[in-house]
Amino acid sequence: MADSKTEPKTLGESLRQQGVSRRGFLKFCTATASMMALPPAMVPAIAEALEKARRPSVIWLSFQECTGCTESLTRAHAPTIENLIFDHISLDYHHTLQAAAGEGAEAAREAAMHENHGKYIVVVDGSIPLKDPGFSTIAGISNLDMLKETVAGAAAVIAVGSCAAFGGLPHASPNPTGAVSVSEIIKDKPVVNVSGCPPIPTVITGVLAHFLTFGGLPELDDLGRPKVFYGQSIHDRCYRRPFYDKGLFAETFDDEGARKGWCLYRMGCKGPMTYNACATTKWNQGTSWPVESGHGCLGCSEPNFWDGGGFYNAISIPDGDIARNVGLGAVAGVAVGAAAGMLNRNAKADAVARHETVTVDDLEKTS
Amino acid sequence: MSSPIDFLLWVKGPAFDIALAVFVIGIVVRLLEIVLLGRKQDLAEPKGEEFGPGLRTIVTRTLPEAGSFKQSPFTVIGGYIWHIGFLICLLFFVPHIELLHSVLGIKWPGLSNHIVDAVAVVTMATLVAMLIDRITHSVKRFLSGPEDYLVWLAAFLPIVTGYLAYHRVLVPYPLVLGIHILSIEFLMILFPFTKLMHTFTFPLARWYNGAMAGRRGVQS
Amino acid sequence: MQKLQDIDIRVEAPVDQLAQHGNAVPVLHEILHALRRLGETEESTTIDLRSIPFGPGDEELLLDVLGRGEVAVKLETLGASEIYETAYAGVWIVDHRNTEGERIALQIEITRVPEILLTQLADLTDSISRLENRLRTPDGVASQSNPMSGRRRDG
Amino acid sequence: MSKATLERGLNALREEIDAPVAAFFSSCVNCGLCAEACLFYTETGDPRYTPINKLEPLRRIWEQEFTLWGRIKKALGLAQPVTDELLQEWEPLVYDACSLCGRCSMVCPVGNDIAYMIRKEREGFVASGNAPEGMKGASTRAIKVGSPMGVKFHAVQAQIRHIEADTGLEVPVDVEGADYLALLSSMEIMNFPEYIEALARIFKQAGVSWTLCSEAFEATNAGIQIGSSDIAAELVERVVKGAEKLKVKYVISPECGHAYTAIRWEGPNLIGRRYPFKVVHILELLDELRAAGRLKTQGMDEARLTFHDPCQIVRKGGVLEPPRNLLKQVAANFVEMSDHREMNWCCGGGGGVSANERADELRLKVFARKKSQLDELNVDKLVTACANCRLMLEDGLEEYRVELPVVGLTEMLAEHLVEDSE
Repeated sequence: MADSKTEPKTLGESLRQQGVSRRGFLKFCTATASMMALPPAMVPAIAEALEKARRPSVIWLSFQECTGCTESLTRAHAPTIENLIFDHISLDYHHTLQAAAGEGAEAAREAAMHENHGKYIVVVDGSIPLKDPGFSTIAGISNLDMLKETVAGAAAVIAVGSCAAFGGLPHASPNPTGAVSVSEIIKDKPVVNVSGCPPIPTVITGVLAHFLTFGGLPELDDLGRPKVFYGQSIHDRCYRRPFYDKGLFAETFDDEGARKGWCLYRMGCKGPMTYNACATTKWNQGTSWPVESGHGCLGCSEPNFWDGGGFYNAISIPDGDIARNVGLGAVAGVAVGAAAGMLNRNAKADAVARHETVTVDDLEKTS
Repeated sequence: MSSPIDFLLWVKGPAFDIALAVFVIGIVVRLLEIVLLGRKQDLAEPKGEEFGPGLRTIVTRTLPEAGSFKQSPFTVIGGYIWHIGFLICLLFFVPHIELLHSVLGIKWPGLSNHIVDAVAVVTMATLVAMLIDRITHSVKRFLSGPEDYLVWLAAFLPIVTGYLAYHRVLVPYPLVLGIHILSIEFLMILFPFTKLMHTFTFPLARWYNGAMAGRRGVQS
Repeated sequence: MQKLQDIDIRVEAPVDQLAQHGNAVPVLHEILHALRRLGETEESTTIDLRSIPFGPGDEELLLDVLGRGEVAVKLETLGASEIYETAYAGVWIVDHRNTEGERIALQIEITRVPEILLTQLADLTDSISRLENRLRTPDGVASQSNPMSGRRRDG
Repeated sequence: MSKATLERGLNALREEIDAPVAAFFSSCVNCGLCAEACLFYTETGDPRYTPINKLEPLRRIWEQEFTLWGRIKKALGLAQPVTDELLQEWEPLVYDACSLCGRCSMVCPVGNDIAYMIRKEREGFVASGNAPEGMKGASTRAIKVGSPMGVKFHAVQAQIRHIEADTGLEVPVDVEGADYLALLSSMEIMNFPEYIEALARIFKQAGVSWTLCSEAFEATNAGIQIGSSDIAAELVERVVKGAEKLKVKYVISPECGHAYTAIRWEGPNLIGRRYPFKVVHILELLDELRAAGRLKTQGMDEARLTFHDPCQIVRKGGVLEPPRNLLKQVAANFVEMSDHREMNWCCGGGGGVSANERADELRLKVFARKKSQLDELNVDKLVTACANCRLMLEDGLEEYRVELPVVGLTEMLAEHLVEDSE
């Protein structure tokens, strides 16, 4: 953990102190721009901003989560450019990563909140149970209380992962813990949702980099996600899209279409309704991503993806058991139809019974 | 939370179940209402068969009578184009095949999306032309009531929204896909209560027509 | 049981057949337009390949088509970067890696010389002051140590 | 004495709803194609004459009382009721502007038999007192006098005497055990007695055992036209009784369209039982005789001529080929009209229109259709097989100042008959 007691330096100073040349700094800025999905022409502006950027204090809160988001971010190995960003934030509290435990850890959190009041960033992973505060507590403090207390003095909140952003798996039907997302609780602070299960690591760091670079939050979509990463759907950026347009689909995992790398729509790919950067950023240092490895997108960065129908059902298929419902409907229809039919037959029989023979003497109307 | 995804899930979930229930129950009720009314036994000595000519009329009425075609080529051709176009979009767009496969357990080859896309454009244009014709043609305008225009809308919306969804024109996609499915649910719910029912009753009507004529020795 | 690295990884089709996703071609067209602009107005263009949705083989095809030209430069700062001119003069590949050798940016620059190769003003100022310092110290010139090694950062 | 009331009319409409009616109304999409098949529309351009529109009162009863959804709408006050005003407004559409020709039923893309429903709808109009005066009069005369034109049997006898005197042939009357009972239409008796003579000559040559019946000579049925099954049944019953009394094997429907529909198709259903005899149309019988070589003719009519298909006999009766077969035997230059057989155009006077003076003007206007059909052909003679059509054709041609002789087919055959031995 960085020492928050010393006067925070700017990023430029810090790098120079470590012997990084200006050329190295430019390389860093180029990589940062690329990571933030900003055009290369922005590099000079980024360089200027990062030069003066100061280390913000970050408090990371983990609630009902699986630590997958932290895993995604830190991964297993050594320094990357993302870690360089991390070196230049002051991660003052993260109960998975920090050395301190128990009261010491909580004291660090309170100290960071106190010293950086109004300026620190709160990163949250995991959803918050509302049904019973006892479902998830840290140091005896319920998730809800800790969130409210910690966010009160924050500049902004970054909800990392689909649990924090939208409720995620804990929120999946029947949602036994009454799990909710951060944005359902925090209404008076800017909340950025970095969804995904887990989110792409560079997207997490990209948002932090943006805060670091521009001192504010990036432009968000309707779901509170940064548009630069979530502005386009998987489908729109998918290299297999031409196969979709041509009507060439894989139908099983081992058919010709699968081998030829055709579109996975029919195998339940949720790419058309999923907004994320996987198709361009890819995973594991650009090695591959789900569709490239032959499996459809699960739609993990969208709300309620867990309840959005089977992973292997095409998007066009409604969720209910259609065949069964049609059967039930037909039975009900036969019952109601038979009743209606009887009603009609009675009406007609009644009319026939009331028939008065028409003779030529009653062709004129009653006057 | 009410995000486009929630809307889509609602449309694909409870809303679809409701629409499907109304659709299935409604159609079965309507068909039973018709069939159970029955018809009197015909005591006149028949000159021909009922069954065969009835079946034949079901088929032959698919082709227009020569005079009608000459008098109203637009109604006939327009009717063909949009019905066939609608069916192509419904039955040969791969996502639809996937849906039907999940219900029927059978599937068939789909068409390239570019072809379906072109068909959808032609279908929409034809429907618009047919609406204009309905508004301007003296007989059609005279006959048409609110229901006719409602039914037109119900047939038009799924194609337009499907077109928008395919082209991902309204963002976000879950919203436009949800609207597309909703428009189909609208169509399904209207079905039993409107003349959309002709989809299911026309074989009955044609059969009765053909059978009654067939009995008199005429192929209608 | 087999070890992971024992699993035979087969490429089922040669590169030119793999690249059936067609995303390299538009980039090549973009490069052509950028080259024309460079020739006419001296305007440089940078294409960030991270934002291009490449399928398997696309990137390989693109780099294969561009080939390698006369100049190749190795940059050693915050990890090794390779910068080389392709067989098409004026088209440069800038391949940034971190200290682990993982790619952190891959860009195509259509320019005379990529900006990052030019000596930066700050580094120039730094050079002047360091050389001045060294010359001011009597035994500085004779010292074995390379001052650059002190500037390297590992970690 | 009872009177026609709206309630009786509505009740009559309810009685008429059956599965075909429900299927037809469920299927209509207001495409308007039936309009183009109806000469009342094509010759006037008045959209009110669109066939399906003529069924609005019946459609409302079906929707409001025979569909679940319609019942709900009605309960919620969302339905437009069938009122006496509505029936009054629709009466001219149903009686003056529909000849029950059934051409619309042939073109409807969803297969609606519109004529079938108009026939049913008229039941409600009669029972509610909304029938045209001319047809009320014809019905009353048919029931009370025995013929819609007020013809009594002594008029027939007078014609018989005339024929017997002219030709020396016998016209059998009330011969028990004869094979065939020939019926006549009033129009033949009054306007075209040649038909009776033709029958006598042909049957004599062919050796057909036949008779007329003094108590059941009238084939027309005003009840069918006005649309009252009760009245129609009474008229059919007369024929059936006469035929049963004389123990004939066959009843011959004459050259009259609706008479064939009445006695052949509706009759058994009207009286609720099957006949102990068969009904044949005169053209069917003649064609049978021709096929058996019993109808010997000589010479060919060289005139360029065409045949007007009477709707009820051809399209609605299934007598399609006999007139052609018979014509080929005596006509050298027979040409078909542009729309013929089951797609023929009506003369404009069927379905009781001819008995409805109020409709005369409209009927003559829509005759333009037949005239244009004839204009295309440039014929010298027009043959038909329905006395009513014949009268309407003559009337129409006169109105349009066209000189064209109209003859009955039976009569034409008789002219070419080989007289065996005088």
